[in-house]
Amino acid sequence: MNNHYTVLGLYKKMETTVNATPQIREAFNLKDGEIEVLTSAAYPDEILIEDKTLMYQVNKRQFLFPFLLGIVGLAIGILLAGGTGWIMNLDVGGKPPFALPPTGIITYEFTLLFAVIGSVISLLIYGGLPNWTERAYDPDITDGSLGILIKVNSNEEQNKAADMMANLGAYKVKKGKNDF
Amino acid sequence: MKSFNYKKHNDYKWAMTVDLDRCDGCGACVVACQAENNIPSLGVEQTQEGRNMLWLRIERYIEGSYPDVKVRFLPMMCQHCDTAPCESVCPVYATYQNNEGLNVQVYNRCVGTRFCGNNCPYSVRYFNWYDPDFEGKEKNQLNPDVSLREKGIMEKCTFCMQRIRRGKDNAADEGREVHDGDIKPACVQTCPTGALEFGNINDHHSRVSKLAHSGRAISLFEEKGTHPSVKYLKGGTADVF
Amino acid sequence: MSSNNVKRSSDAVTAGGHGDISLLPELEAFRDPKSKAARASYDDADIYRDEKSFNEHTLAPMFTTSRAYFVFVIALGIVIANGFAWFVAQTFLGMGQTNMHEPLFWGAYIATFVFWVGMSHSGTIVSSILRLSQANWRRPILRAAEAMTAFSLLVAGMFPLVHVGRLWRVYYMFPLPNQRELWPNFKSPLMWDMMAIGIYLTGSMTFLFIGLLPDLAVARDKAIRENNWRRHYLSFLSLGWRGSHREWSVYNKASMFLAVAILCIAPSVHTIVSWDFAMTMTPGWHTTIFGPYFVVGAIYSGIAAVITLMISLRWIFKLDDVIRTLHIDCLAKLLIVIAIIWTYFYFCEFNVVWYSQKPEEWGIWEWQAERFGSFLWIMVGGSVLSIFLMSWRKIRTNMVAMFFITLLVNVGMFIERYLIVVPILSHRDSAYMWTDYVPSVTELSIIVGSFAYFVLLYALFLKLFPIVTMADVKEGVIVSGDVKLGRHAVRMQVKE
Amino acid sequence: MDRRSFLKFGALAASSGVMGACGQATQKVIPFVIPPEDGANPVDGYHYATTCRECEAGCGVVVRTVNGRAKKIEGNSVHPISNGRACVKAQAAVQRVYHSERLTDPMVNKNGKFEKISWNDAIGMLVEKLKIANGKTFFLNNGANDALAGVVDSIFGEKGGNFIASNHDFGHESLIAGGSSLFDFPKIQLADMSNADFTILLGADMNESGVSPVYQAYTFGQSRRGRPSKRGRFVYCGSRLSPTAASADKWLPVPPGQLGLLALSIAQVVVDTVIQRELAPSVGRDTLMGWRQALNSFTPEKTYKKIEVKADYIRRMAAPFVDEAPALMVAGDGVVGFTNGTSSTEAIEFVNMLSAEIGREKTKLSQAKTLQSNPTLKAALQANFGLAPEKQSFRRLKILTDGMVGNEYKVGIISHTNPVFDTPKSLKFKEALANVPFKVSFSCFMDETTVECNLVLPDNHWLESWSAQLPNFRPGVPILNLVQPTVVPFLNTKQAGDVLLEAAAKAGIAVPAKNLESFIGTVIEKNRAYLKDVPTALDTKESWNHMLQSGGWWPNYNIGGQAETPKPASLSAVSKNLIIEDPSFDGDDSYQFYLHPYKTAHMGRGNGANQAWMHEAPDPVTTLMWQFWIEVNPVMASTIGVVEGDIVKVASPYGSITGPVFPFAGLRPDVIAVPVGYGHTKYGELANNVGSNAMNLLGITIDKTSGALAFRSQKVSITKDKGSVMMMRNAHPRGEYKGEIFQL
Repeated sequence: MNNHYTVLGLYKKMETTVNATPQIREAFNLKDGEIEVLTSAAYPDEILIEDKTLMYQVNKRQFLFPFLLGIVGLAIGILLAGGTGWIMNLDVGGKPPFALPPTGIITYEFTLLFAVIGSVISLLIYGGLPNWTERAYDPDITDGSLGILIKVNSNEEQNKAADMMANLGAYKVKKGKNDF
Repeated sequence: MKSFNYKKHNDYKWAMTVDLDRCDGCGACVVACQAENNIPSLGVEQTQEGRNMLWLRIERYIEGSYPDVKVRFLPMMCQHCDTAPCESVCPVYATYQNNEGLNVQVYNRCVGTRFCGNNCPYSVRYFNWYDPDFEGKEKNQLNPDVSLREKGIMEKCTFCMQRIRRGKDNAADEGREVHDGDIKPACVQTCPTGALEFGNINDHHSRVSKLAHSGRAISLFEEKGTHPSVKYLKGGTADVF
Repeated sequence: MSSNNVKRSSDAVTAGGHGDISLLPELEAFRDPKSKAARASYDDADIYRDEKSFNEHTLAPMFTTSRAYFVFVIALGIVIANGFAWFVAQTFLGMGQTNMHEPLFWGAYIATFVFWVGMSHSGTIVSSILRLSQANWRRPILRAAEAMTAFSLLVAGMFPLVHVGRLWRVYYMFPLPNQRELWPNFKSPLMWDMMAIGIYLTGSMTFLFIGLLPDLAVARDKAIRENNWRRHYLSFLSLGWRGSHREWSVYNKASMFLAVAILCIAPSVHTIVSWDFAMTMTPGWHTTIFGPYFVVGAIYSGIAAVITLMISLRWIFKLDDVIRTLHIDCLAKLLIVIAIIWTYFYFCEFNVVWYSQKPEEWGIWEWQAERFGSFLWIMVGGSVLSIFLMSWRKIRTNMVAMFFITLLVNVGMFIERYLIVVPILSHRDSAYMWTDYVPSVTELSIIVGSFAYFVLLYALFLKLFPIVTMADVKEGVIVSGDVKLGRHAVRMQVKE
Repeated sequence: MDRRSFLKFGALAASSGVMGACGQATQKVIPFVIPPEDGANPVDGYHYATTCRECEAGCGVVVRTVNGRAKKIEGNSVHPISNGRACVKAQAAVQRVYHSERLTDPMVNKNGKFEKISWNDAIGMLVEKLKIANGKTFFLNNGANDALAGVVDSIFGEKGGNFIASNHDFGHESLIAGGSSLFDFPKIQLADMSNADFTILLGADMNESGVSPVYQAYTFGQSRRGRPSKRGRFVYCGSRLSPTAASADKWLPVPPGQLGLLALSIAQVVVDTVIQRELAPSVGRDTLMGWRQALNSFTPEKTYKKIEVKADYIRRMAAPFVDEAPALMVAGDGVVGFTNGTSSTEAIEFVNMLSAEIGREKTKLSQAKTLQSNPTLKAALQANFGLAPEKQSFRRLKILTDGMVGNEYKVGIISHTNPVFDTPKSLKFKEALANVPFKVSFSCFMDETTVECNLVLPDNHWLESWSAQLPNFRPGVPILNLVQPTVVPFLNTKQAGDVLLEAAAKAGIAVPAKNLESFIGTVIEKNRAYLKDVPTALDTKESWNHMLQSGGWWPNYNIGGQAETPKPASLSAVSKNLIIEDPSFDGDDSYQFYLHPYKTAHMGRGNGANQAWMHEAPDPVTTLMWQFWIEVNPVMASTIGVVEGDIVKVASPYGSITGPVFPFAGLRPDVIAVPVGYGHTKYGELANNVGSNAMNLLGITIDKTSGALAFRSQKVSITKDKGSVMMMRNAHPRGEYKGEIFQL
């Protein structure tokens, strides 16, 4: 695996950041996924950075997991409530072995359970979480700073990028290696 | 009767009739039941709490006031409903309908949610609030045919299932069907006035079948649609005066 | 090395952004005093300081612990230990330690169970509805409400275990593949109930956790900076959250979806709890209204509990500037609506029975009125009174009044649950078996213990996790701004 | 793990979870809840026929024993008395065998402390005392006519100052005396209601505390619904609505002691109608006219003041005796509990006899099936097993007590009876007993009387004993009940009869046999010729076994046969004595209420008080459990100012009792009903200190004709006392009025 170098520039104003990102992106020809904006709060999509991959692929695929697992839950619900009742044909209160209402209830619950699990899984997978390794980061971000994090391939590019970020208003620039 | 006819046809369907006109409330059946089924005595403290463990109890109702007062007795035991409300609510299949029309309680499976007791309109299900207390010599009396129930599980009248099994075994040994009157639960066996009858209601010649199809037969809480196996024979209204 | 760009942007009048004059009142309070004096010339440092001090302030309840807190926790621990001791005794001696008896098989335990399940409906429902409807005032209170959901469900889930006769056989109810030749009966409402509560607990725990994620990162950073012991679990639980735009985007989508899912689960849960009763043929329980009635009742008691809790938090942790009267006011308005619906349902239930006068059903009301008359009045009167009182803004914004009103509502709702379980079971079809019931010391101790348990869980949560939804507050700051409309600058919010 | 493999794994886990659990469900899961049909049943054990000795009704029972332990008692279906049924006492008898408080060893009383001794020492002591006593011995039993009584009779007899008495149910003497004026055999009249269309129960609480509850309940059931298309109707007259009264169609609250008058009033109407319609020619017109003359003063209008039953009602009650006979009148405790008990019983038997005469004419008899009577055999058996009726009256118990006070006895033998507890305190039996230097008690349990004795000899329970018993059955019909040990005694106990025979032999007294078993065998062998149904081909041993198998011997059924015919001489005798004096009551005007002590089916006279089942089974009428109560009419209760559970004090000149009040609508306002058998002090854990003993209130009022204790002749006062208790009811106080929910 190739080594890569990271630069994290911290900004204090949204405008500065928004101004800086396209310039940096252009300068180093960064693809989606090679530049991140770190913030302490959720900004509406596409406000800070244009990320087509995220918009048109990830956010769409994200719902695949809840959907698929929902179907799995549906099947499990039917099997559990209906199927086992059918196999275990004990007469209880004159209820039929495959009783629709109870099966419906259990199926509903299981579908939702699996959908919930699916959405968490998709959050983890597409959000790249969990990742407990040492990564380029600065605690200032949670205190309100905005960070622009980029991934470049060489040391020279890294230095260049750091200078550029400082020029574009970063009050702090951090350099790192293999910690995107 | 049933909306789903998935049950196979059975030779036996056990039923009981209670002749309210004959019952004099003497309580012999109550004690016979306790003796046969290893039902523990709860003692004073538990009775004070309002508990009791009478699989068969004689309900007593008062009508009117002095001097035109009437006291009625109503022996109440598990009605062994065809569509028993208690069965479907059990989360662990601890109670179910067997193929002879009995509402069976499986002690081993019971976890003690007591839901069945809440759904029994006849309130004939009983709970073991404590472990049964059979001390020392009293153990000698315990019926080996009937298991003891530990604390935390529900129990109720079984129609003396052990006697039904023995009756069927004996009949099978002799290579015949069970005759009417072969099998008598302890209460039916002992009833001095003959108010209780037991038998196979599928056999149209059995006494219980005839009584159950007589004009006097009623089911308790018929409107609830539980289809009990116990039929009550209405008391006559006497025109003495 | 500030560039032209920076200058240019500060001149621009745009909606949103940290850098603009318009800050939500949430953050206004945390301005540096110096900069407050020189309001006209904000610079970057000021904004930085604002959010930092906001973080400091809202994390203060978590990171600073007074002696009183320990005393309080120990006191709670004693109450819980007392309840637990009675519970152990009950398990070993038998359910006879309670005062339940035939045919009153369910008693105060189940009433409390329903109460706690009801409480759990506040948090997630309120939070998902508000999240989905993007109500701006929701932001600071979500966490407190969601945590309440999770903990009251944990407490509620304890009660079936306390209630069953054979605790050591309770795994018979789980659909686990086994060699014991056992399988649960899914036709039983209890199974539905168990499934629903289990799933709701999973769901609301997930919801709580996902909601926590960004704030965990904030707390983590603070803990690491201060070398606080909390950094260990916080770094683990925050899953390496960096706040990248991709994380935020995926996170927002996922939490929206979760909000929808939870909103689907929550009403079904309390409906199913109501079906534990309504599926039986016991008169008084066997009614179709029970499903919605329980759900509304749950939300009713839940919102009231949220308000009680908010006011307590405000007082105890001096969070007046985060949880403001605005929030209590808004919640109270919601509470009025729910209270009216609940009262309406209650009236429906009563009126139907009263008019038909079916003896087995009307008998229960008479029985209730005779034996639990004062309870009935506290319940109904409390509800009507609270609607009446809360119609005044003065009362809605009076924290003391609201504290007691919402407490009264929840006392009433506890009574309601008790009256659903006890009078009906003590007045069964078979009149011979009518009975009376008063909870025993065991039952009361365990129930009191459960309240202490809830408070303890909450108290521990406060010290381990951020209680204010900081990320949401910050988001609110971002997406809103003043727009000049004629002579006034009006605060607007961007909605997606 | 990538996404695809995760999904795969998830699906696999889920499906295997479902399938693994219930793949072979029908084979595996269901067997767990449905026991296999061919599974082994536990052993059935052995079934022995014997006779229940819990009371003296003599019901044949079958005992199921498994591994040498008695498990269950059931009615013997071939026995003419039990007809395969059993009462609550019989059902609970097993609990007495395996009672944790049963006496295990012989004990000697050393200054109030009981010390265990060996049987040898115990019998030695008894022998020594019997030698010293030399004829100054008394024997007291519970009124049983059994082999033990026979043995005692033949050992001690009435020679040299020996005295035999019995402490049996109060009032039976009057039933015997009343019946004996009509029949040859002085035995309690037992009504067979099987075929009766109309029955008037006069204070007859036959189904719970009658002479033979099982038999009478059986005939009650037969009358009610045992016959196709006919329903027997019942009217109960008496002060209290007992369970029997509750199962009757109508309850008429008649003042205490006036039931005989009611019978005569009905008789007057019946005789009048008979003469008008010229029925019953077999009696003879002269006799009829004589009766009419004698009954002239008992027209319904004249008796109304005393019996408080409308003339109209009397006429309607009389009508079935003429029109629809068989009709029947049954006397019970409510009749014999008063000083006019004997004459009232006579009046009742007179009406029955009259009804039988009319019925005979219409070929309708009150008895459906009868046993063939054999007076000779009956007399022979009576001579050997049992005491002469004259030895069994309360008057005799009084004489015994007086004798004890007069130091007439050196040795007292008390067998299975507890007079210290269940006779009126004013008899002062306990104090009298202290004058006897040496007392022996044969008992299974420690009780108030046994505690007073010097030597306690634990008896076998009847399930472990040999005996033969003559039941209280219809006059002239011999029934010999055999009691055989169904289980081997598991405690260090010995049978009372054997011990007495051994001791008497050692003391040099002539004994009829070596032990009880051989005594019974000898008597049966002597009367072998009469025992027609035992095949003659059988030898002694075989016939003995034959009888043991069926539980005894009784004559064949004679289906549809004749009822016992009263002697014509008796009829005229009755006609001359148709006078019923007013009952006299004990207690002056300050005592305003009539005390109505009654036996419940469960407690009996107090024997049941140490049995958990007896306490646990709710009392039929009050549904109270584990508790004593005092019944008061609700109107009276509110007058006194008490509600259910309040403690009241009931006082008589002889003593007072306290207990919680139970307002009961089925009670006359001037009557206070108290169950007997409560208030034990030394009868074990369950019995002690439960309630108060109604016997504390009773004075000694005796029916002069029969010598019976008029146990309902006491007047008492009632006052509110301090405090109240929780009533352990089975029925809810409000729910019990909601019986209409069942739409019966």
